[in-house]
Amino acid sequence: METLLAQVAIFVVAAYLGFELISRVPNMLHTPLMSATNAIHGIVLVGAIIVIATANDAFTLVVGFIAVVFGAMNVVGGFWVTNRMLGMFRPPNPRVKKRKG
Amino acid sequence: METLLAQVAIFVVAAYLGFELISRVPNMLHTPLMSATNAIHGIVLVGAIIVIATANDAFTLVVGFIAVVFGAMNVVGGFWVTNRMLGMFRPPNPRVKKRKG
Amino acid sequence: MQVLTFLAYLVAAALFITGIRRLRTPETARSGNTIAAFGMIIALAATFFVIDIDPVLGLPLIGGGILLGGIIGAVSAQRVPMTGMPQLVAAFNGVGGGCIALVALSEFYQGRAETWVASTTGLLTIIIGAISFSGSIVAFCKLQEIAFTGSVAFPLQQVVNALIVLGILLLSANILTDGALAEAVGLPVLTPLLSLYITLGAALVLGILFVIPIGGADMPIVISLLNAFTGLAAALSGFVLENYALLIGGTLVGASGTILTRQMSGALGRPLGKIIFAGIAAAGGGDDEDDEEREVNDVSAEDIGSYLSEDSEKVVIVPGYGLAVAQAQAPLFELMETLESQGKEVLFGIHPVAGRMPGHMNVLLTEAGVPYEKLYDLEDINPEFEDTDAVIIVGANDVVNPAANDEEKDSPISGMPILEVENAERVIFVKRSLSPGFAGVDNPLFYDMDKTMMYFTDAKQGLQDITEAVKNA
Amino acid sequence: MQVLTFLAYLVAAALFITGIRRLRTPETARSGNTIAAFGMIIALAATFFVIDIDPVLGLPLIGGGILLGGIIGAVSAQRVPMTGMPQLVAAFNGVGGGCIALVALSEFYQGRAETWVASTTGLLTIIIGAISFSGSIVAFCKLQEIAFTGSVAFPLQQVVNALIVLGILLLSANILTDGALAEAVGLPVLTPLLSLYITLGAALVLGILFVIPIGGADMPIVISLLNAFTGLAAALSGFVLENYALLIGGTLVGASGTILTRQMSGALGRPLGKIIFAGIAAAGGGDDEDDEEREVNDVSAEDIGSYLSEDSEKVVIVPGYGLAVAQAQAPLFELMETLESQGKEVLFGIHPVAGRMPGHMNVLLTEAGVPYEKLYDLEDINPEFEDTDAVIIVGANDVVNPAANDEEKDSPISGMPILEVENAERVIFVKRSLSPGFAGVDNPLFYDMDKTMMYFTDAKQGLQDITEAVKNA
Ligand SMILES: NC(=O)c1ccc[n+]([C@@H]2O[C@H](COP(=O)([O-])OP(=O)(O)OC[C@H]3O[C@@H](n4cnc5c(N)ncnc54)[C@H](OP(=O)(O)O)[C@@H]3O)[C@@H](O)[C@H]2O)c1
Ligand SMILES: NC(=O)c1ccc[n+]([C@@H]2O[C@H](COP(=O)([O-])OP(=O)(O)OC[C@H]3O[C@@H](n4cnc5c(N)ncnc54)[C@H](OP(=O)(O)O)[C@@H]3O)[C@@H](O)[C@H]2O)c1
Repeated sequence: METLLAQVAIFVVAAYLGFELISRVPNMLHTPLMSATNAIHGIVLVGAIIVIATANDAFTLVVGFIAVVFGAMNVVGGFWVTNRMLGMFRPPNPRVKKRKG
Repeated sequence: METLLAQVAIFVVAAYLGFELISRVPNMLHTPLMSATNAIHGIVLVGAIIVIATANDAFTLVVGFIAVVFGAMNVVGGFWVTNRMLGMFRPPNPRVKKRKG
Repeated sequence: MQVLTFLAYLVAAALFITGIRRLRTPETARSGNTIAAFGMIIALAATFFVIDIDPVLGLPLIGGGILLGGIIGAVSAQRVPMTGMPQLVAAFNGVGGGCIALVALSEFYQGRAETWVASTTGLLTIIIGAISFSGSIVAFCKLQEIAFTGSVAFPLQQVVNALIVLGILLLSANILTDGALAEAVGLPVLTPLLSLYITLGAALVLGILFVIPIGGADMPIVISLLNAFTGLAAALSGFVLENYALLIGGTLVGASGTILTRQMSGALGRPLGKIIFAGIAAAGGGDDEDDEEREVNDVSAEDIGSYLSEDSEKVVIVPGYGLAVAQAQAPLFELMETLESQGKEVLFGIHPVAGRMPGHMNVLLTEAGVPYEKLYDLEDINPEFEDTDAVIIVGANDVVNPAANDEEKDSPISGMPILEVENAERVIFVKRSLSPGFAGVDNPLFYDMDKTMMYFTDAKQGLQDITEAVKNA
Repeated sequence: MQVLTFLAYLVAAALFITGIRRLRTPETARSGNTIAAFGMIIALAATFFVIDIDPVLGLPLIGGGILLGGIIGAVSAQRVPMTGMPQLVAAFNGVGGGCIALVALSEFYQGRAETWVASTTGLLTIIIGAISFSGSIVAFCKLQEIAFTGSVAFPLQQVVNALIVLGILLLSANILTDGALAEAVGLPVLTPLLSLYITLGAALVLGILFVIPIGGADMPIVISLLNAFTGLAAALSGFVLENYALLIGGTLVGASGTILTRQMSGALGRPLGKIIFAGIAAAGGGDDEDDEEREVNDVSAEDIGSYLSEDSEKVVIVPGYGLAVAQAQAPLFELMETLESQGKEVLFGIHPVAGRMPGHMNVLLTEAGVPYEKLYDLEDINPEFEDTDAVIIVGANDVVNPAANDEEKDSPISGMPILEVENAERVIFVKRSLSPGFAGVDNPLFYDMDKTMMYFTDAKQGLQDITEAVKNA
């Protein structure tokens, strides 16, 4: 019970943190942001691995295997494509953006 | 033990959140910020109250009493003076600040 | 040992946070992504230290699964054209949701969801994960134009949805009461596990029905919303598995999806509920042609070329959805270079919802070679129009439509903040016809004979012709 | 019940967060403070629900203590002049630290610090809280000029400090081993509890010795650092008491103090370590007068008045520490009004470390009536100087000293970002003499006969005279 309450507290604080973090990402980077956060929820791959490791019947093994494949797709593909996108965001020449606001 | 670990996690996430929050407060408001956060750590008054409530000897009662006085000073004075300061920050006439940056 | 794994997961979470922090500037963004990926590796490595894997069956299954999934993911990530980004994100989001649902399912199947907390959150995880899975797959099919294109509606849709939700609630109650509910109403055949499978199926159907009536152009919002769902489901499974990397990471993703969804519907000037539930209503509307043949200032590439070359110093380019459809980024880049070689100042005005998903236009243009410091967003470009000689609007309409500011009329884009191109000296539209954009609202600027030049053509060909004309002028 | 209290504390923490969020703009800041105070009330109310208070002894003690402390706090908060803010913050920070230390002390005394986690964090809380208490009180005395003014040094200070730290470490080890250490070295009289009291005393002495060598002008940094300490101690006691409002609130305060300390030492261009440990070294230095009688453009109030009135359109005022000392905010406001009534544009350039604590100058000027949208910070004012006709620098030197940018010389302000007043048409100094400011670095601008006007006077009287002169010009 106490752990659960602590987890709820983590959830609340992390939610606030998430809002602060995301609201500072400029519109220009919203597509990479979406695909990077998308990759982050692939962390559930950890859970899928544990499913296989603790499985003791064929059904669970099959479910676990599909879950691992899905999770790995999500993680690897997500970070990969984000990296590809952000690779394009290098300024060809080191100019500094000046605006009059 | 598990609760402790969860608390460590809360501490870490809250520290990140704190840095995000504070770094967005403009210099103009740093004095009120300092006195407001100062008031917030007066939340330890809660602990001081519990000390008196669970005390069973004179020494603890005395220690608890001093702690309660200190804590109450911190909380009441801190929020009060912050409120007083911020009360001055009202624009006398609703002009919008325009800058050329 | 337990402390070490805990620390590893906490470090992973901290790296996710640091990674997202670095997404604030284009300079640091790429390293941020790398840092987050590094956090993922730490979390995975820590997991391998705490579990006992059966070397005969478990190890090959895990290794093979990661390899298979990883290869599929990497290959599609490497091959996808930048215009196909929305469907790729949808697909990855879908498999992520599926993974979460399956993990929670096996928790139940193995009887590890014992406490009420574990069973409730587990059940919620299955339902949300399944909706996210099937919804994302439908979104993928729509965007890839495999199936369900346009807004697919059928009668009594709302009623059907409500019935499914009711069914899920009843079945959930049965699961959480360990089958007592079914027995009480004389249906002992409905065991908790069977109820679980039916719930899973119902959630999958619900995800499909939720997305099919929504039109393709609104898919980005749907994907972002489903992204928030998946993040939430991941956070929930963090509760069950007592894994802080999952809990914190999932929450961050949930917050991210929520904010992006909100910002998008804000930039569209429409509340979220209207977007989702208006899908069906909107399907009927479409193009109500009320043609009264109004006159426009129809020009040729040569006219534009000579105006740009001779009479303008500062040019702003506003790209829209049509640019992406026509794949005209490269010709646009060439036009920019040509203009700059003639000493003109060229800027780009990027509306938050220009393109097919938020920020997408920036990715497309940087891919074509436009330096990102030329990409100005709404607030930064609007003050620039005043001393701009020519605005070239390529395949866009809604994002520059002054009708959005018309307080008298109540149109789908009312209240949406727009790029105020009408403040510039001259406005040049490059599009195929007078047809309005996604929102179906006619643009009064089209008919401004003094200010506006209309060049009717496909964006790709048109931009090439304009570039030629500028060179020859 | 447990869940309800938990939720109440969590809501309190959320309100603290929301409150700090709203400190981002002057418009929302006041409501933010109210929200945070409301969170405090919720936390206190929740506490009363979970404890059993002895109505004879406990209730009056608690009620009386809160009343007494509250009244002292409220009265001093209401009475303090805005220039006395630094010492008030120091005092409140001190009592907060003391409260934390006492709470942790009684945990030990009542034998509730049983696990190693509880005893370690409890001990740490006592030490940090005590340092924060005595250090803040010394800072208060310095600022209020009750005692320890200037930099108080004594021989072998560093050695003494090191010995005290060593003693605290040994005693702590004894406490955590439950007296085994003392017994092993044949000192059984040193019981854990006795060791605890000695530790407390040693920490108090350490706090005093830490702060007394640091000069009054560096006190804001010390206060901010001690604020971070107190926040950390509060967070630690949140661990022991398993109270999430304390844990989260304390962490936020700790982060706040850390950031402000870092920003201040950044704005001063000096690393934190140098500020703290250079206290002793700096004490010797002081004013090394190397007077070679250089010529300056010494002017009268009338000269300034006629220049302002006749030859300037845009005036920037740069207030510094001397303005606060001279209590000249009201005359400054009057000068602003007079200039504005003559159609001039008047702005204020506020350096981050102008005044006696960060952001303090803003509070002082808004109190005097200056609307906050006229207060420009470093980055915003620097581009304004180019078309400024006159900069009036009142009681400031370091923050406008171009010597900070001189890469050849290594002065205490080297690298500190300054207000680039030398870009303006004319620079007017209002101060009592040619003496440099806190950093003791001479200002080359003083001797610029063409650009600079020096008006030697007390800030208050001088500003009044200038206002008169402007009116009569
Ligand atoms: N980005 C997002 O995240 C997002 C999300 C949800 C909804 N939306 C919606 O998408 C719309 C985006 O606005 P927008 O101004 O970029 O686009 P728009 O208003 O939908 O206009 C697109 C224009 O492109 C033209 N076009 C299409 N194919 C073309 C081609 N091959 N060559 C030249 N022109 C072509 C079309 O006109 P012709 O047929 O005459 O050529 C059309 O007027 C907004 O209404 C927004 O609400 C965006
Ligand atoms: N704000 C903070 O948070 C903070 C923290 C730590 C350190 N500091 C330090 O404080 C300094 C602040 O710089 P600053 O430019 O504001 O001040 P400053 O450089 O210390 O100069 C203050 C000037 O005020 C003049 N002055 C004193 N009393 C006066 C009176 N009654 N009437 C008129 N003038 C008077 C003094 O000159 P005369 O004697 O000739 O009149 C002196 O030159 C910086 O060096 C900074 O490092 C600030």
